[in-house]
Amino acid sequence: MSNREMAVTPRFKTHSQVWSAVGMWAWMLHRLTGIGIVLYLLLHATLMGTSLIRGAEAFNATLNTLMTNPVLHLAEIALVGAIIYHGMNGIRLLLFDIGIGFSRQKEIFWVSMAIGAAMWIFVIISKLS
Amino acid sequence: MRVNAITWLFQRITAAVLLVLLGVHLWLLYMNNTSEVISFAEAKARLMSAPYITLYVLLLLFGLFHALNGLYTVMVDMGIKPRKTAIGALLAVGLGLFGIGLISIFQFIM
Amino acid sequence: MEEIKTDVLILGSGGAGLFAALHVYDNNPGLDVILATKGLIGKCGCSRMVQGGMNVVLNSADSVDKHFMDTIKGGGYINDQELAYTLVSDAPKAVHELEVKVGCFFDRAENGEIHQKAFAGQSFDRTVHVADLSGIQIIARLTDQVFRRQDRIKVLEETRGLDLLTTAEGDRVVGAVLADMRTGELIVVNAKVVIVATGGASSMYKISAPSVDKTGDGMAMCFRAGAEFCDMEMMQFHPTGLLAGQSRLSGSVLEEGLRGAGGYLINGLGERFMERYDPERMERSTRDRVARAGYMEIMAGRGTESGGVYLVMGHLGSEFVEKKFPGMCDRVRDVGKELSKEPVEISPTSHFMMGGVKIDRDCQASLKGLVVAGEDSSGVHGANRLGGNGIGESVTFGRRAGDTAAALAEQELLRPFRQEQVEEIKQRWLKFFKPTTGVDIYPIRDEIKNLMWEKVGVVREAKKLQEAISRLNGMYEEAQKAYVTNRTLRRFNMEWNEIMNTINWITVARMVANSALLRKESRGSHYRSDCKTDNENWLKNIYMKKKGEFEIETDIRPIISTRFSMEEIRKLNVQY
Amino acid sequence: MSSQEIKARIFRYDPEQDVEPRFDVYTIPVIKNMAILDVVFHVQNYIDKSLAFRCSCRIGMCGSCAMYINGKPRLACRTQVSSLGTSEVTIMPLPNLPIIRDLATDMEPFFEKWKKIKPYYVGKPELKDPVVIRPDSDEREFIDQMLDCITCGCCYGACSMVATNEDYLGPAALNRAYTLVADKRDSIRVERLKAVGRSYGVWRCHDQFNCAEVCPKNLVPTKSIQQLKKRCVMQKFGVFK
Ligand SMILES: Cc1cc2nc3c(=O)[nH]c(=O)nc-3n(C[C@H](O)[C@H](O)[C@H](O)COP(=O)(O)OP(=O)(O)OC[C@H]3O[C@@H](n4cnc5c(N)ncnc54)[C@H](O)[C@@H]3O)c2cc1C
Ligand code: HEM
Ligand code: SF4
Ligand code: F3S
Ligand code: FES
Repeated sequence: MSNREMAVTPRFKTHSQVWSAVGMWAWMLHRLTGIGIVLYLLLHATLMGTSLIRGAEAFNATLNTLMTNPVLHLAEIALVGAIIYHGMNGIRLLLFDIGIGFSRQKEIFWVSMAIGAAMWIFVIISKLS
Repeated sequence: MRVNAITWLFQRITAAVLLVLLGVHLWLLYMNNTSEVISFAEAKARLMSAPYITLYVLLLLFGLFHALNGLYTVMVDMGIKPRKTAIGALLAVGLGLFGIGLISIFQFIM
Repeated sequence: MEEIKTDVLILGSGGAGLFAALHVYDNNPGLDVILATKGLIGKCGCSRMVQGGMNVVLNSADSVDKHFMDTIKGGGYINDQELAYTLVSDAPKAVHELEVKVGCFFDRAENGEIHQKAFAGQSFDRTVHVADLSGIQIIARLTDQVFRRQDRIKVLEETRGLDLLTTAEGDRVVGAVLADMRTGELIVVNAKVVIVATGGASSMYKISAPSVDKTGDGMAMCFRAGAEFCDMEMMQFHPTGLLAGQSRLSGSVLEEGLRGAGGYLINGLGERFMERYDPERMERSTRDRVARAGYMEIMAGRGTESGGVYLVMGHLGSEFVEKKFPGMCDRVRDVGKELSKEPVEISPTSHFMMGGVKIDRDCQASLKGLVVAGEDSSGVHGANRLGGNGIGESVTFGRRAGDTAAALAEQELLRPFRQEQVEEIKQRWLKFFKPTTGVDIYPIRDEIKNLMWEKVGVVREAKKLQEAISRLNGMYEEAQKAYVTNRTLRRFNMEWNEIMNTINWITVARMVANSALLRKESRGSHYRSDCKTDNENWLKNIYMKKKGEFEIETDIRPIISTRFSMEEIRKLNVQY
Repeated sequence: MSSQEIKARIFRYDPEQDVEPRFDVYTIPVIKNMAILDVVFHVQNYIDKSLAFRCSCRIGMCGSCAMYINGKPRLACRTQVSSLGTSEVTIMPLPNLPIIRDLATDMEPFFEKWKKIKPYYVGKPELKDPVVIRPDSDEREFIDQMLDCITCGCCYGACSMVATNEDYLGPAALNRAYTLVADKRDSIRVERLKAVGRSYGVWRCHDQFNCAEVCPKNLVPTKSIQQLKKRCVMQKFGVFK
C-alpha cells in the first residue's frame, strides 16, 4: 500500500533537542558525571592496583606524585564536584522512582543543587585550608 | 534480556547504598585525614579493622555494579546492537577490576 | 493507478466511520474493510472535537419518549420521526458499548454511576461526557479498537475520496476513486458497499466551527453520483463561537454546557438580551434561537466593537468554572482572556448541517450499495439539532451503518466498475495540474465563505438568496479554471486539495441556498426575515437530487410523522 | 523590526527532490490573536502555495499540527505568536519523525509503537455493565488525567531517548499503556505490562521530563512511566497480578 511504503523507506528526520528545560540539563549532567566518574574509577583502580601489587614503596611513590601535583588537585575538586552533583541529582531521581515530586521536579532540582553547591564549597574550602 | 526490571532495581539500590558508603568514604578522606599525602602506613592503619574492610569491599562491589550497569544502560540507550558482546566485555572488566580491588585491599591487610 | 477490491469501503474516520468499521468487523471478521480518511485516523473530523458530550437516556426517571419529544421539538417538528426515534432508542446501546467494549470511561456522579449533565433544550439532564472535551476520549478509544482489528481493517490515511463509482444504470454504487494525498496518486477501490461518513460542509462559512478537513466532500460525491438529499436549507449556527479576529481560532465553539451551567449572554450595552427573545428559557433556549438572538443584537448595532456579544461566566465563581470547564478556560486563555473572570467575546458560528443524504433507519441511501451515516445524512435532527445529539447520531448510526454494510456485503456480489467513469473522474480532478496559468483558488474560497455568511447565513431573505445562487453558479465556472501553481508537485499538495475542497463547497452550498430559497417560512435554524412560520403548509421536507450535469431537481413532500401526528404539531403552532 | 510584522524561517524539504533541507524566510503581517498555524496558513495561501503542513481541528484537540517552534515541539494552533516574545519565528517539523514534505511528518513510527503496547481496552468478560466507581474512590488513581492525551507526538519529538534509540516506545505510548495497566476493568494488563517491560520499553526513560515540559495537555508521562516501572518490578516478584 502506498501509505505503508512511505513509512518504511528511510527518510530524513531532524533530531532537534529541547534545550530550554531543567530536566534536560539535569539528565545531561547526570550522564556526563556518571561516565566521568566511571572513567576515574577505572583509572583509579588500575593505578592503585598496579602500584599496590608492586608493594608499599611503589604505592607511596605513586601517591606522592599524584597528590602533590597542583593540576591534579584541581581535577580532584572537579571530581568531588561531579560526585556531589551525581549524588544529589541521584537523590532527586530516586525520589521520582518511589513516586515523589513529579509536579515539583524543577524546584527539587534547584534545592538539591543548592545543597550540593554548599557541600562542594565546603569541600573546596576545607581542602584549600 | 528479561532481567531489565532486576537490573533497574539494583541500579537504584546500589545508588542508595553508594550514597551512604561514598559519603563515609569522602568524609574520611577529607575530614579525618591529617597529612597532605596519604601514605601506605596510614591507609593500612585504617584498613585493618573489620568495618573498614566491609566498607571498602561493599564500595567496590556496589560501585562496580552501579558503574558498569550504568555504562550498559547508556549503551542500550544509544541503540547498541550486539548486546551480548557488550555485556560480556563489561562483565570481564567488572570481574577484572573486582579482582584487582580485592588484591589491593588484601595488600593492606597483609 | 492502483486498484483494490474490497467488501466494504468506508470514507471518513469520525465517530460514524470508526464505529461502522468496528461493526462490520464484529459482525463478520471475514470481511475486508478499507477505511480511507482525509486526515490522520482518529485525528480528523468533528467527532474528535466534541466538547459537551452525548445525550442518552440512562436514568429510570428519564425516558426514550421524552428524549424523542425533545429531539423533534428542538427540530422544529420536521424530523424524520423514524430516524429520530432510532437515535434515541439506540443511544443507550451505543453508550453501553462505548463503556463496556470500547473502553471509554465517562465522568461519574457522586454515586459512582455515569454522570449526566444539563444541556440546552432538554427536559432532563441526560448528557454524558468526559469533562468538557468528550470527543477526544470517544474517538481515541474507537481508533485503538480499529488498531486491534487491523488484520481486516486497512486504514488509508490522508487519502481522500474523490468520487463514487456507479453502474451504467446509475442506481448502484460500486466503489470510489480516492487520492492518496501524500503521493498524489489516485486509487480505485472496487467495493460491494460504500459507507460515506465524511461529516458535512459547515466550514463553508466565514465564521465556522468544524475541522478544516470537512469540506462537504461526501455530500458532493453523493450528489454527483445522483443520491437524494433532504433538508439542505437547515444549517445550524452555534451561538457561542469564540471571536479571535482573523485568526483561524475564530469560530471555535465554546461549549453549550457553559450556558447550561448558568452562563449569561450580554450585548455591547450590558443587557441580558435573551430576555427579548426567549424570556422563559433565557440562555438555556435552543441553539437556533440563541444564535439568532445574538446575530440580531449584533446586526442592530448592540454588539461589541468587533461584531460580537459577550459570554459571562464570572458570577458562577471562578473555581467552579475552572473545574467544570478546564478545556474551555484554556481555549479562551489562548486569546488572552480569562473565561472564569471576565466577559469573552463570542459570535454565532456555523456549526452543523442537519440536512444531507436521505437515508432510512438502516442508513441505506437512495442508491444501492451506498450507506450514509453521521452528519452527511439527514432527517434525524429536522430543522435544528440539540446539543449532544450530534455525536449521538454519529455513533448510533455509525453502528447501524456497519451492521447494514456487513449484511449487504454478505449478500451482494462485487460488481465491476466502469473504466470510462474512472477516466472521467481522473480528468475531473487532475486537470488542474495541466494549465500553466489560471484562476487562483484562494480568493474564490474566501469569497464563498463571505458570501455564505452574508447571504445564506443566520437570517435569510429571498433577494439575497437569489444573489447568492447566481454568484455560486458563476464561482463554480471560475473554480473549474483554477490551476495548481506547482504543476509537477502532486505530493502533499495543499493547493490541489483546496481546489477540490472549493468545488465541493460550491456544490453543497448551491443545494443549501436553493433549498433555503424554496422554504418560504421560518423554522428552526432556517430563519427568513421575509417569511413567518407556516405550520399549515410547511410541515414538509425539501428533497433534492442532481438533474443532468449540474442542475438540481427538487421535490417537496410532507414530513414523516409516524409517531407524533401533524395535527398535534399544528395544534402546538410554534412560531420561530 | 516593526511589531506589525514577523519574520518566519520555515524549514523546507522535499525528500524526493532536495538533497538537503533549507530554510525559507517570509515576512508576515501580524493579526490579532495570531497563532503559528495562522502564520503557516498565510504563507501557504498567499505567498508560497507549495508549503506542506498538517492541521485539522485548529483548536488543540486533534494533535495534528505539532511542529518544532522556536526550540520546542508545540501545537501550531495553540502557540500564539505573541507568547514567543520575539518577532522571529523558526518553524521546523516535529523531530524524530521522518518527513513527508516540509513541516508534515510521517507519524507512522509513533503509531507503530503506540500499537505495540496493545493500546486497546479488552474488558473483563464478567463486566457486563458500566462499572460503578465513585469519583472520590482511588480506583482510577490518576488515570483520568492521563487519558487526555491527543497523540500529538510533541513528547515523542522532545525526548532525547527517542532521538538516540529508534526502538524506544516513547512517552505517549507508555503513558497510554499506564492508563490501561492501571484500569482495573481491563483483562490483559499483565500481557501489556510485559510488553512495556522489554528493553525498548520503560527502562529507556531517564526522567528527562522533556515530555512533560512540552505536552500541550500538561500531562506528565514521566509519572506514568514510573508507575509502570514500579509495576514491572512488582510483577517480577509476583506481587502484581
Ligand atoms: C467544535 C464542535 C463541537 C461539537 N460538540 C458537540 C457536542 O458537544 N455534542 C454533540 O453531540 N455534537 C457535537 N458536535 C457535532 C458532532 O461533532 C458531529 O455531529 C459529529 O461528530 C459528526 O460525526 P461524523 O462521524 O459524521 O463526522 P466527523 O466526525 O466530522 O468525521 C468526518 C470524517 O470524514 C473525513 N473526510 C472528510 N472528507 C473526506 C473525504 N473526501 N474522503 C475521506 N474522508 C473524508 C474527515 O477527515 C473526518 O475523518 C460538535 C461539533 C464541533 C465542530
Ligand atoms: C553518590 C551516590 C550515587 C547515586 C545516588 C547515584 C545515583 C544514580 C542513579 C539514580 C542512576 C540512574 C539514572 C537513570 O537511570 O536515569 C545513576 C546512573 C549512573 N551512575 Fe550513579 N549514583 C551514585 C554514584 C555513582 C558512582 C560512584 C558512579 C561511578 C563510578 C556512578 C556512575 C553512574 C553511571 C555511569 C550511571 C549511568 C548514567 C545514566 O544512566 O545516565 N554513579 N546513578
Ligand atoms: S502525552 Fe502530551 S505531548 Fe505526548 S502525545 Fe500525548 S498530548 Fe501529545
Ligand atoms: S522526555 Fe523521555 S526520558 Fe522519560 S521523562 Fe519523558 S520519556
Ligand atoms: S490542528 Fe488540531 S491540535 Fe492543532
